[in-house]
Amino acid sequence: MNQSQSDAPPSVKVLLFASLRDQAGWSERCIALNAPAVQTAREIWDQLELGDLPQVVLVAINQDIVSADHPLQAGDELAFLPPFTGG
Amino acid sequence: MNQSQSDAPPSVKVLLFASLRDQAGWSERCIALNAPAVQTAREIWDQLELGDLPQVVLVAINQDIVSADHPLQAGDELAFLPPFTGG
Amino acid sequence: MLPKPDEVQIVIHDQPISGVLQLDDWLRSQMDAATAIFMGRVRDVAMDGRPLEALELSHYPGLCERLIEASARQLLQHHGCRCAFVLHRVGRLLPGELIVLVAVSADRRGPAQRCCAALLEALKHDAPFWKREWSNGVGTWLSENTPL
Amino acid sequence: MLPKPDEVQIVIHDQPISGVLQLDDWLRSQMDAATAIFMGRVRDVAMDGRPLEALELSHYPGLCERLIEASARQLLQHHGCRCAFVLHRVGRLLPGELIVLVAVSADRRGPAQRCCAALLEALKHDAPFWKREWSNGVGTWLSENTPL
Repeated sequence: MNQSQSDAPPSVKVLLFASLRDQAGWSERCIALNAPAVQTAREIWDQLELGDLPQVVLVAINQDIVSADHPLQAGDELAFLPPFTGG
Repeated sequence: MNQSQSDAPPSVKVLLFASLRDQAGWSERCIALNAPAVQTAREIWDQLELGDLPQVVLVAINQDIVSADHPLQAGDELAFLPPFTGG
Repeated sequence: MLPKPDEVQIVIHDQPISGVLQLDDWLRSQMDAATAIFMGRVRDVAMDGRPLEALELSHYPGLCERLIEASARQLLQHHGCRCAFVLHRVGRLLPGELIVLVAVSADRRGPAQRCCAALLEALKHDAPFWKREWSNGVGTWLSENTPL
Repeated sequence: MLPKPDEVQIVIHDQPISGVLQLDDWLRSQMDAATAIFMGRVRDVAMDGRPLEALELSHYPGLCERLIEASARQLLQHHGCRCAFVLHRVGRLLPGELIVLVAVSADRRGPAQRCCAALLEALKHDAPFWKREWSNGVGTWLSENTPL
């Protein structure tokens, strides 16, 4: 998924869900990476200007639950997930 | 259900179920009471010549589970029930 | 608060039945948030491991329904549940056929699940049903239930 | 022994559904002796006690199914069960509508009941679903599940 060879600027797709979506006013956004520096999920969150990343919010990269300090690659799908309330 | 005022000889209806039915070769029988003496369920069982009343066999009189030493009245329905294996 | 009379429904059925339509009807008769259900079907092996041809189920009509109803009411009250549905087969059953369906509804999932499990045990231990296994044309009355 | 791939079936559905026909199909797809089922429906009151107009359910497609499948396989193996079926609604649900159906089959009733209860908890706590309650035209995201 590393697109650094392509013409498009390196970026990640950010997904918000449920209350985070309402808070931000959007559900999906393309966020540019500051290549060549490696950025973490938490650093991307901080760019969103939604306050501190709540401890209860889970992070998924490419549909795997990971730590908020997981590094991102261009083309990744990064999702921020409020506490689950299904079932 | 006391029929002592009627012309029929005083009796009880005895029901057997499951393995007891196979052992005896019958499922329902009318058994005369030796009136005026009061007889218990156990005493009726002993008349059936099926051996000692097994401890695991339950006794029901008129569709109530009772002790084997419960006295009978003419017209009662007396049932002997092997251990339950439903569900 | 004691359950009202129509909150326990008991059906003893002598023909093959999937149970699903009856379950659907019962579910539509109430609106509780949580429903726990158990369905038991005939195995294809006997207790001793031989292939099972059929399972014969008999019961004591009248007393059977009364004892199930008493157990269900007591358990609904004990667990704080609302409605119970019991469907039990009698007669000659083939492997794969439904033997028993127990459903319990409540406002919360925990009580519904615990009451459903307890009512199933009551059906196995406190209701006058008897099973006979048929293998190679020979019938054997079971002396006890399968373990939990 | 790990369950084979077709032993876990997951359906995320966005329209009203009683779940009973889907349950029937799934039951016919296997012949296990014991099946424990749980069905959850929308309450008519919100968490704060007000009348509930609707319950909105959203999920993270893809990750949601993958996490449910992983939980189901792990729990089937842990409890010694055979097959699992999960049906979960998303979208706008009215009071009384089915939210979730969980079914687990096994050779014995105890494992089926325990695994079904555990899989329901996994759905509530480990799968990316979110509920929003609507009362008087105002939507409120739930911050936690109903207690057991």
